[in-house]
Amino acid sequence: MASKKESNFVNMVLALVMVSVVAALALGSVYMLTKKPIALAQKRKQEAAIKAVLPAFDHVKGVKVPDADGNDSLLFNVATKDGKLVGIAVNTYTDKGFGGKIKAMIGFLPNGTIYNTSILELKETPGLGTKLQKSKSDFPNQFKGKNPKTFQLKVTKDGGDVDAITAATISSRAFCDAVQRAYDTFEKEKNHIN
Amino acid sequence: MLTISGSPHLHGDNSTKKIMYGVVTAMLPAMVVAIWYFGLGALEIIVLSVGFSLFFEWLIQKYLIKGPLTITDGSAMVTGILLAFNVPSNLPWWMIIIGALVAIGIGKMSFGGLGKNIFNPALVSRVFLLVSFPVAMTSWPKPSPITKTLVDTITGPTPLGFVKEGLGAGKTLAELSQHLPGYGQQLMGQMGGSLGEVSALALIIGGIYMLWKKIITWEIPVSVLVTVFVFSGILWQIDPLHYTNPVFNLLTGGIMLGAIFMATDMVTSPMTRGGQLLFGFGIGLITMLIRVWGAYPEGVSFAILLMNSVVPLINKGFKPKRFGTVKMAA
Amino acid sequence: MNQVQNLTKGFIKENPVFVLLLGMCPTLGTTTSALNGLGMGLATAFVLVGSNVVVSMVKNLIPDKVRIPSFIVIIASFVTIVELVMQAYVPALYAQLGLFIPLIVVNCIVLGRAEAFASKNTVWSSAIDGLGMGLGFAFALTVLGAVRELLGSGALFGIHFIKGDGMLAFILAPGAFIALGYIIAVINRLNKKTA
Amino acid sequence: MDNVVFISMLVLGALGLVSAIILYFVARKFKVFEDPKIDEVEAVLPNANCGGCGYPGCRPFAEVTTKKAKEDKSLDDLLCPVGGNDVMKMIADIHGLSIQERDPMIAVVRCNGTFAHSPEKVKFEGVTSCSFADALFAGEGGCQYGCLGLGDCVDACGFDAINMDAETGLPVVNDKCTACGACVIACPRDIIELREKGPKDKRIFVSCVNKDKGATAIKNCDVACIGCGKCEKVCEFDAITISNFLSYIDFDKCRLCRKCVEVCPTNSIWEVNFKPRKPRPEKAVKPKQNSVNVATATLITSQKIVSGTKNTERSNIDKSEN
Amino acid sequence: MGFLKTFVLGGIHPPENKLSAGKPIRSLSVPVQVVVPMGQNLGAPSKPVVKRGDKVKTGQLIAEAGGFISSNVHSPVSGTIFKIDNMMDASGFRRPAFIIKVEGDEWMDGIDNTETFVKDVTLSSEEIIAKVKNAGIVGMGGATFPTHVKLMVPPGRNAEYLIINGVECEPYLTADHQLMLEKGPEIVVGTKILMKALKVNRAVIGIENNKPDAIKLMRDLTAEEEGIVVQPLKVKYPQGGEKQLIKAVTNREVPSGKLPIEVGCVVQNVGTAFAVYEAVTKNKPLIERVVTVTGKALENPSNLRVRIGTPVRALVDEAGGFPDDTGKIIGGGPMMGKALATLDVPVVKGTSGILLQREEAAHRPVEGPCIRCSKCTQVCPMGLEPFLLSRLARVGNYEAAEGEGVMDCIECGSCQYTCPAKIPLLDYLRLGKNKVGVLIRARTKR
Amino acid sequence: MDYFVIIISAIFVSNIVLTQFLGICPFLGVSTRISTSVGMGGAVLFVMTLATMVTWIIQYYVLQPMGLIFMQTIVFILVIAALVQMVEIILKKISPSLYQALGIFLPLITTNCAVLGVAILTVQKHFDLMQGVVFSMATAVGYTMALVIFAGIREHLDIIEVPKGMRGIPIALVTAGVLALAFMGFTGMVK
Ligand SMILES: Cc1cc2nc3c(=O)[nH]c(=O)nc-3n(C[C@H](O)[C@H](O)[C@H](O)COP(=O)(O)O)c2cc1C
Ligand SMILES: Cc1cc2nc3c(=O)[nH]c(=O)nc-3n(C[C@H](O)[C@H](O)[C@H](O)COP(=O)(O)O)c2cc1C
Ligand SMILES: Cc1cc2nc3c(=O)[nH]c(=O)nc-3n(C[C@H](O)[C@H](O)[C@H](O)COP(=O)(O)O)c2cc1C
Ligand SMILES: Cc1cc2nc3c(=O)[nH]c(=O)nc-3n(C[C@H](O)[C@H](O)[C@H](O)CO)c2cc1C
Ligand code: SF4
Ligand code: SF4
Ligand code: SF4
Ligand code: SF4
Ligand code: FES
Repeated sequence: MASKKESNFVNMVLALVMVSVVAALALGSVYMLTKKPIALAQKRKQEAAIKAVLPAFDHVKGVKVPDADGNDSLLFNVATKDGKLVGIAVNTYTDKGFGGKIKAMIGFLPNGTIYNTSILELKETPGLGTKLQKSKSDFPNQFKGKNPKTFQLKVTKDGGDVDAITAATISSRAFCDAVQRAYDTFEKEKNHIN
Repeated sequence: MLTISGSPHLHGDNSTKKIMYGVVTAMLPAMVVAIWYFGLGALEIIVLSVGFSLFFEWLIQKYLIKGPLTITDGSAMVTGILLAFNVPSNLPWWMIIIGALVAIGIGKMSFGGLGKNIFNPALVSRVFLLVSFPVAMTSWPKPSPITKTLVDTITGPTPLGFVKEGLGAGKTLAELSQHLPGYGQQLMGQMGGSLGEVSALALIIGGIYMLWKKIITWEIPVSVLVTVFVFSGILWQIDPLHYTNPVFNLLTGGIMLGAIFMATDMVTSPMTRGGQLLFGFGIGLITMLIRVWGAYPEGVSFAILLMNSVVPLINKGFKPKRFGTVKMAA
Repeated sequence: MNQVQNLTKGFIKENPVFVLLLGMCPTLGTTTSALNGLGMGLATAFVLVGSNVVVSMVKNLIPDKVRIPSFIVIIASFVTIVELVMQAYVPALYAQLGLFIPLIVVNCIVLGRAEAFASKNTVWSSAIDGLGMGLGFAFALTVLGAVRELLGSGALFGIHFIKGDGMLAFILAPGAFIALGYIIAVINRLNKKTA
Repeated sequence: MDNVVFISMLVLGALGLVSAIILYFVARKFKVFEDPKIDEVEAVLPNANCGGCGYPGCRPFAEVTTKKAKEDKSLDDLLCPVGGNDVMKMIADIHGLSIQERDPMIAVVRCNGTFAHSPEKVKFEGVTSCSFADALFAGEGGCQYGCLGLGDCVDACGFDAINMDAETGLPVVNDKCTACGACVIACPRDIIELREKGPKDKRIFVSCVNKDKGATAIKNCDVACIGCGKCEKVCEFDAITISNFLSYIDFDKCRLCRKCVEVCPTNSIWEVNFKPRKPRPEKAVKPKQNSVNVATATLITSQKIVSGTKNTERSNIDKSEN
Repeated sequence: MGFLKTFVLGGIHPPENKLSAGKPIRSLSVPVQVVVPMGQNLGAPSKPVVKRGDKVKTGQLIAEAGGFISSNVHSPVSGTIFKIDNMMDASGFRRPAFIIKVEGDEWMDGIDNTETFVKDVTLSSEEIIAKVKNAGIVGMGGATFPTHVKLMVPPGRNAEYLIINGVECEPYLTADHQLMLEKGPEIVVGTKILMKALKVNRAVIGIENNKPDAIKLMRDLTAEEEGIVVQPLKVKYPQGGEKQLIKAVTNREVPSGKLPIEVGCVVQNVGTAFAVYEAVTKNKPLIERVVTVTGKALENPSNLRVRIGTPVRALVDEAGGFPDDTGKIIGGGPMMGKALATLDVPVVKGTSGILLQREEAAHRPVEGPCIRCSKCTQVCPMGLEPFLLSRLARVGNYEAAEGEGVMDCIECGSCQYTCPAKIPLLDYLRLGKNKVGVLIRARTKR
Repeated sequence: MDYFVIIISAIFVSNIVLTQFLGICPFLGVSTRISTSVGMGGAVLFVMTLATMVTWIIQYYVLQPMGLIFMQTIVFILVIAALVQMVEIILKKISPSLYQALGIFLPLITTNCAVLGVAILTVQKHFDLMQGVVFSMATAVGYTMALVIFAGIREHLDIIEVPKGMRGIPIALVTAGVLALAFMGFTGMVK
């Protein structure tokens, strides 16, 4: 076995620097290689989410708009088909979830009717709050085709029209809050778009 | 043949069995109330819980630990009854069996059985069930004396849950309080809740019995209740519209059950008076923190478990006063 | 030690999780389902093999005082590569595992093996060791994930056996500890019997 | 070369440089001198931390050896009994010294007061601790010197080398014994002694520590050494001395001739690991045969006591867990 | 009776069972042979001054103190030294003893063996101590500590109180009680002698409230005595423990690891006071004592005055014979006494009682797991945590046990008595004390 | 986010060990004695705070401007490793007893995911430097608290007879599980 290098100054510096440089070289290269696929994957994910909440479109444009309360901003994904507006997918959120922030995307048709919804991110309790997700329960389906103008975005307990998930009123309420935020902003901003 | 052993050659007549069956006796009033208000469902839960607690204890001792069998010492029975007291009376039967397994298996026998556990087994199980089956564990049947209805039980929230919900939805106490049971009802136990926790009166009777029999001492129950009373009293003074009054806080939820029967479990509470007072204070404080600011409407179980975990530390900090350690003023 | 033993010891006898008790955080944090556990396990295994090989190659060039920083840089490179690749090709899984992917760097087994094995052995046996340990780790995570998934949601690899949910506690933090505790108790017993 | 790759190399390289430099200077400034030999020695020690060497653990022993090697240039009165000569040699090699070889030792239990030989006269109730019982009373069999059978020695052993025989109520030592001496210290009655293992594990010793007069001793235990002196007389090598009515065989002088064994009227002298004697008719009828046999019927298994039959292979009564 | 004092920490109240209460003290006839052990005191054993075959008279010195903390031994009978040999003591160990064949009962000259009451003593402190020393008096309360050593107050310390221990808190035992009733005046004189020896002017006789007749009698007897008061005490075991008694009477706490003299107190048993009276006024050495022989199965529980060296069997015979279902013989009381291996052991200076337990009472109840009820802690008069100490001893963590104060344990057994789980706590504590003692000795040696 | 919320959240609601699963290995390894737990807690507090500060600076002044975010992991860990080694060397000199007590766990702070985890979380949560420091200190306090509570429990378990199979790590894990159950009571206190 070749003898080990001693811990003297030159050796230490040299070794660490060499290791770092080689590592950086490798990393940089992999980064360059995966840069495109990553971007692609992210784009695909975003598009998939939009596709899930809006009817068919061929072009999307992201617009940042101030929130209805004016203290935050939401991302509007304005979708058009053949240059004609098919709907807007609103990236919205709420802080009122059981486990904190819930991020969702709500697709509105130009008249304000909800086309579909999807959850982007949530920290709710598995088995309870996670039923907000389409794959886990029917809860989100009751929003389809409803226009918040007439559809009270509140759980029935609070006098609204939304049937809460059993034992997850808090999450249900929070989701309503997120939709409401999206709708309010949509109502306020829809005329400024395009 | 003569026997040789070290002194003392006399033994008192107190025994573990006596203590445990004393606790069972003390729980009888609350049991009667539970059956009175929640009917045979309550009885079924109690029987299942006790039966399976004993069964699992036997099973584990016999086949896993292979030690002496001690199911007759009464401690598993106490655990079983207290577990039953901590769940709604309409809990599906298989859940209570899981509960008994968790209480005895995880909460007690994993540590070696009676006297060795860190956490209160019944509460480990209750919290486990609450987290595992939140739906079943939070829908409480409305009590109706056994003479009235036996069949259709309507479910509804506990007073605490109702208040928390209401406050969360932006209502004030003035609006909510019309729908709450009166103090008399609260004392007797005519309200929603786990089957053994509803009647403060029955629990207090049990507590007095245990004090009289010297099974428990006053320090823990009193410090828990006083802390809750004072803490909620202060908040109530500040804003009576958003904080419930102290009497309401004492009579609803599991605080009586917890303070009298569960925090006092000698295995999982501190050994000295000072430690016990601190322990009780901690339970009261954490209970109120959770009730007021937490997501759960009720915090007694969590509070007791949390304080259980620091009991070893408390026992290190609070030692009895040793004879001859203080310089005396002649 | 022969190479076969080197490869298989990681499964039960010297299982990094069950016996050596290393890498507990990803073990507990990512095993909400069997699939997650497997994914995490494989990612770690890749890093283990890679770093073991490189460390054993350069072991004699590194002075003692900078041994740990150097090893860590090597490990971190592999982790970052995994990170980037997963982001690019399995973004969903990447999102699931979250913070724990970068944390492979600090997974005690990886550095542990680098220190304890690779820095003293040849490239070839280090590779085998890394593979064995890595697969053992993946195995452990899959087992734990399976147990938790089964108890917690009544499913295995996403296939539901019961309607509704299981005992949610097992999906949550407490269940992770408890399930692992009992699995280790069982493994201890098995090991004792065979020993 | 790509820009990003280049920058990353630059940044990481710089970082590596800075850390290395800082580390170097910190290391130099806060240097603690520790003889690397300590680590080396520790590495060859068994790491049983049993204290048999007389120091609190293996690391302290390593420190002591290193210090002694440096100052005295000798390791003579240091011994790790667990590692034995092999380990001591390795340690000596590390320091470039040589050592005296020492004969390997083993613990022997010098009492044969089994349930059969020293039947119980009173019943003891209380904690199973010899040191507690020793302070309380003389012993169930009435012998105040004999084994209490409560296993302090067993608990003290870190090598699983001593266990209680349920049938005799006496501890037996097996091959795992490293002569660390923990049981010797643990026994409140000084029954256990470290003796030379002997050539091919053969040894002869008096298995009794009773200092009572013969008449008194034999009342409580029928295999007691009664101090009759026959063994002393028969021994040609002056290996046997008798004091306080008790015979003791010096293992340095004993040549394993077995004469004493033959003459002892109470069979309190044991021979271990000897070939079976040639059958001698007169021996067979002598009651002594049976007393060793009965006494050691189970002991044989691990002490390899051979008396009359054959050199039984050690079928260790396993003190396995559970 | 006014305010009853007692100690503060812990304590229990086991059933008293004073079966032999009120039974007058009877003298047991001199046996045909006595066995007189050489070490009858705490401390060093004594050294023989006679040899085999010598003729001795009753009260003759046969062994003298073998060290500072040691005491003289006198022949309790007249006769011939038959043998000096190892003889079995109470715990079955063979220790050196004189075996004396009794021939008549001829007393040494100068000993006044009559019942005449001598009231006045004019000796000085030193003379008294010398007499006490010569008479071989040791504490009769059980610990058998040489009394003359206790009377020699170490320089720099100052005795303020003499406390006479008439507590007799052990269940069953009545020897001290009966002695107070029958020899009250003598005890008072003995107290005065002790006060003189210690140069104190205050003495307190502590008596538990379950002996109202003794309290009344002693009160009457001390009414005129300057400085002596009788203090009735609440019934609580182990009030007779000297630290507890001092606390009860004076509210002073003897610091941990220190002697009573630290707080200016000296405690003597009433039996000791009586022995001192006899030694000083009548030159009578300690050759006999009062022993309670009791037990539920005994026909006739008694208080007997016996010569040292009398076999226990003789006492039991006197009290009605040895019952068949006896499971345990206890030398002393049920809380602190030692179990005897046989009846064939002699009465020694420290034997305060012989208690026979029936077979069913002789065994320990089945031990269960500790339920951490803290009752043991509540009753420990020393403020210890027996459950913890016992666990530490069990797992062998003696250093920690030392830190938790195991050496302070006075072995009163209250904890074990009270434990609902029936854990042999005191066994473990003794084990712990044993091992910690070894540790401490090893430490001081270094 | 105000500091109070950060502190409560980091100590109780999202306790690093019991709910975030970070730093488990030393948590299990070091928590056998209260005294070592406190020592370890102190070491973690020190290293974690320092590391968070340094990595924060690197993140916002080096990596982000230069577009090297992908190198976050490697850079952070290098910095942490160097820091820990420095602490180790210094500690060995100034407090050998503490060094002895922490034994192999001091180098393992490097591989304590909690340290790297907190550094990354600080960036992920978009804390400013001061918040980051408060967050990391509170996290370390939460870590120490868990360690000390746990050490108390384990010292207690040491003197009782835990069944053979459960002795050691299994019972420690089960205890941690129940403790985590109890900590769920804090859920929702801080959103
Ligand atoms: C472990 C646990 C997790 C919970 N998670 C959620 C949740 O994610 N979302 C929710 O709305 N309620 C959750 N809850 C339930 C709430 O505490 C509360 O019981 C419920 O919101 C009250 O509502 P109900 O009127 O819907 O029954 C959870 C309860 C438990 C015990
Ligand atoms: C080593 C030792 C030295 C003692 N020295 C004195 C002393 O100098 N003066 C004294 O009054 N008592 C002394 N004592 C006696 C004790 O204070 C105590 O009275 C005696 O041990 C009997 O007490 P007990 O029956 O409560 O155990 C000594 C005791 C011991 C063990
Ligand atoms: C637990 C305990 C109980 C005792 N009970 C008595 C008692 O009841 N009466 C008594 O005279 N001595 C009792 N003693 C002995 C006293 O502590 C002390 O040794 C004695 O009173 C001193 O007097 P002496 O030297 O004259 O015997 C007891 C000791 C202990 C440790
Ligand atoms: C006053 C008292 C209260 C008790 N409370 C409980 C309890 O809350 N939960 C429980 O499982 N066991 C309880 N027990 C029973 C017993 O102590 C318990 O099973 C042990 O914790 C098991 O080791 C109690 C016992 C007593 C004497
Ligand atoms: S006489 Fe000898 S062999 Fe017999 S019990 Fe006593 S010491 Fe043991
Ligand atoms: S040899 Fe000694 S320690 Fe061993 S059992 Fe016998 S008396 Fe006890
Ligand atoms: S025996 Fe010792 S520990 Fe027990 S109560 Fe008495 S003094 Fe306390
Ligand atoms: S009295 Fe017994 S059961 Fe109670 S704490 Fe003490 S040892 Fe344990
Ligand atoms: S994996 Fe997190 S500390 Fe080991």
